Amino acid sequence: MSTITVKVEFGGGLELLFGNKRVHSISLPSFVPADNTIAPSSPPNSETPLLAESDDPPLPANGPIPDPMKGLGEMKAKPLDVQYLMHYLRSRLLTERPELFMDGDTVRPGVLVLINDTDWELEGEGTYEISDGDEIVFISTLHGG
Amino acid sequence: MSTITVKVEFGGGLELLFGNKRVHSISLPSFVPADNTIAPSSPPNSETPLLAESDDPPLPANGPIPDPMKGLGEMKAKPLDVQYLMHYLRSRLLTERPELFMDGDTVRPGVLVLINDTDWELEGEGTYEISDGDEIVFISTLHGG
Amino acid sequence: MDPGPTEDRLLYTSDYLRYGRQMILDGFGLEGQIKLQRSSAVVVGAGGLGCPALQYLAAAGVGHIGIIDHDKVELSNLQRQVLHSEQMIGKPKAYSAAEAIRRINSGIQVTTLTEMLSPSNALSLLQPYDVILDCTDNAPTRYLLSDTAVRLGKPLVSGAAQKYEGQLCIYNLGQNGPCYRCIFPKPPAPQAVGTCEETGILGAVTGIIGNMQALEAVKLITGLHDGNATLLLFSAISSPPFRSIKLRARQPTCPACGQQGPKPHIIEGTDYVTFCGGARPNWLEQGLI
Amino acid sequence: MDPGPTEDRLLYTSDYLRYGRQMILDGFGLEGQIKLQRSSAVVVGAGGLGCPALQYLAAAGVGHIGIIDHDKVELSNLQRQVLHSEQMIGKPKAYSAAEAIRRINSGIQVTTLTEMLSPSNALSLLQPYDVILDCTDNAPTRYLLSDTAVRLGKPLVSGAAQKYEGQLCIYNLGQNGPCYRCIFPKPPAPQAVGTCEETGILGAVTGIIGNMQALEAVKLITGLHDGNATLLLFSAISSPPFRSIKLRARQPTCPACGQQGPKPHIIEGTDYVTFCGGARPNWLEQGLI
Ligand SMILES: [Zn+2]
Ligand SMILES: [Zn+2]
Repeated sequence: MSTITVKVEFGGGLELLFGNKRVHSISLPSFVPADNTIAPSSPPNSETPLLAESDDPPLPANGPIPDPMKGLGEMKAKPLDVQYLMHYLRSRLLTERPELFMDGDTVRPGVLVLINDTDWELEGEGTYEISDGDEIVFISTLHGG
Repeated sequence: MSTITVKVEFGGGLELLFGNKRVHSISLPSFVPADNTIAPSSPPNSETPLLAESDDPPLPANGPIPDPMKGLGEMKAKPLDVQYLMHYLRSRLLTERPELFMDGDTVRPGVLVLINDTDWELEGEGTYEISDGDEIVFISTLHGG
Repeated sequence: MDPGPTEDRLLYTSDYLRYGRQMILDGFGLEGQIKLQRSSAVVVGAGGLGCPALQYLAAAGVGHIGIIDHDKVELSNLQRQVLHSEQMIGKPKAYSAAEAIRRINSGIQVTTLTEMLSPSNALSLLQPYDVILDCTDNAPTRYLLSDTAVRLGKPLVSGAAQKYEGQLCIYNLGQNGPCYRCIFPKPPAPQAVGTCEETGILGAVTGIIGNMQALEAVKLITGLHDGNATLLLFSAISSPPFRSIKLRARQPTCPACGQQGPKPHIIEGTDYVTFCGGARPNWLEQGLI
Repeated sequence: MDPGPTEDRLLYTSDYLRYGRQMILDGFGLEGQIKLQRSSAVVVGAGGLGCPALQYLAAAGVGHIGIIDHDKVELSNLQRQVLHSEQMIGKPKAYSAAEAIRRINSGIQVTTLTEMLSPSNALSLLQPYDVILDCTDNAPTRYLLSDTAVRLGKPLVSGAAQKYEGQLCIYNLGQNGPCYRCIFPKPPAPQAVGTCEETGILGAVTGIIGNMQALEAVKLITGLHDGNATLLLFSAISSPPFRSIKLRARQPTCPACGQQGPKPHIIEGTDYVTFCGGARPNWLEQGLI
């Protein structure tokens, strides 16, 4: 099971929800549960690779190539996408007021998602499949002047 | 013989020496003469790949792998570097006042070279070996206010 | 004494001297200066963003400048609102700003409006201008300005700043540029939105964004703009400080600018404060409801 | 009437009101405001870059601001030098700029100098200030300022603008930041150098760079700067408009800041105009030789 590392940046005040840290480097497995279930981990809010550590049974020394979703039950898998990333950020990195980050399955109104400096609407929004080295920015629109 | 494509940008007034065009895409062979000889081409100032078109004799259908420098005489070859690029730009793209671009074997005083948004001094200056997709900027320092 | 307009019947001899430094630029020229002189721009909000924007619009020679602001100058403004002065505390910002830019350039026409922009007056107040600059400080007015710019078919040069950060975008640009609602169809909840008063603002951040707004307006008027709608993000304490974002095109489903045309009465029929989640204490204070 | 300094013995009650918007920022606070109040900055050149820089330094509350300029206000300046006004044409720029920023903030000390900066006075004129802003318009003065900043051990916030482009860099930053000579050891030939007069300048470009200079100075003073020397390139008509460049470290071989220390008498012994290739007609006019 391979790992994808993505640079995540928060701006426009959203960084306050994530420990007042703007830039995060996140490692996630390349295949994840299709229903965006986030496996529990300890310690919470860690930025170490997820790799389904706590749930994976030991692999047999010989045998078929293990299912990347093994240990995640009967769920369907999907390639790592922005929607999963959002759920992961909310479950693992967010430190306060989750309603200011997400609203249902997407970002709350007033937040723009940028994928490699492009509006996510041009990249398929939540369905965008993340590649290693991608840079995803979550930015809140500003109103002040 | 493979080809390397490099994005070249001019700024700070240097673009005036290159047809008032700021951004150029240049294709060059991955191995070039060590003495920076620029093979003649027609038409001059073209931005098409150099590939030693006019000088290369036809290759034998069977035989040893051709020397990438074949047709360039007894000269030594080197990987494409920034110094060769500068000579190439001066010979092929520059349209006026070459003394405002180069001074001997390097850029004239007051010009800064940037390799992928880094001062070329940190990258080996002229000896930096160019990779496909690199972005090289030649910028003149400004004095106005 | 200036002998009056020269044979081009547009510029005075003194104008060649005043604007010469920009008229000799490639792609600008006499033509660009005449375009500026014949053009008009309205700056909504004479605060942190509006002040620098107004300075550079006036200095560049935009022929007619409108200033809309119903606030009065306060001491807490002077940390960033550089057209106002201690002597002007208590005076309407629109007058203070107008006086300041007339000192820079007496050759331009300046119109001041101290009315509060509202759904009932926005169309008529903004209609006379070629370019609209959003230098306001609250979400309801930003939606109102966007809807109005769409209805009037004018570009909206929008700036925003808060804390150490700034954002700049031209909405409703050309045939395909998105409007504010295309990007943000639903307004954020009021508790998600901070104001400069609550969250703070570094003065130079508003200066840089407001200055960029004037620059974009000058580029639009003179034809120097490339026509692409991009979002510029600025963070004064990040490295690199600037980031340019490629934005979506106009959204066919947008209620303001989509293919079906604007919803009937979208402006007159919208209570923008309610749309943005209802009154906030500071909006009350500012008289926005 | 203001009752006077509060128990911190530094700020007046009115200062909390005036600077409150920046004092509530993370990483700024009362401490940042006191640092600003106790600090001093000198702006060399009250022109296109100096005007916006001075505005935001004054508005932010830098306690002592020096303005050095030996020029007089001309009509051709008003297209971009936004502190000057038509009424000030013919007056020294340093006085005009000082009067303008005193209107914004009467609580700061402003010192004006109409002497021409030269190798014989640069050290003594610049010594009293914590930060030096290079807002000048010619190569010889840029080298002189760099050598002086190195000798005095002060950061030099350098801006430059021409046509549609601008550049910003802090030289001599901290222990390892390069000086201007580290980057450009040899000056360009005079014919390779244009001036705003000859090549033109768009006003908002100087505004953006000058504004950034004030911002960098405020960051240096308050400790918000990350300490890395980067070069910011700006082009008003390129996309993206900003580019941040990682610069070389201080050069051991640099005659000004290298390991052997500055060459003896590098400042007093250099004829900077000759060093930069001799007189140009416009330097003659400007009295630089
Ligand atoms: Zn729309
Ligand atoms: Zn040095």
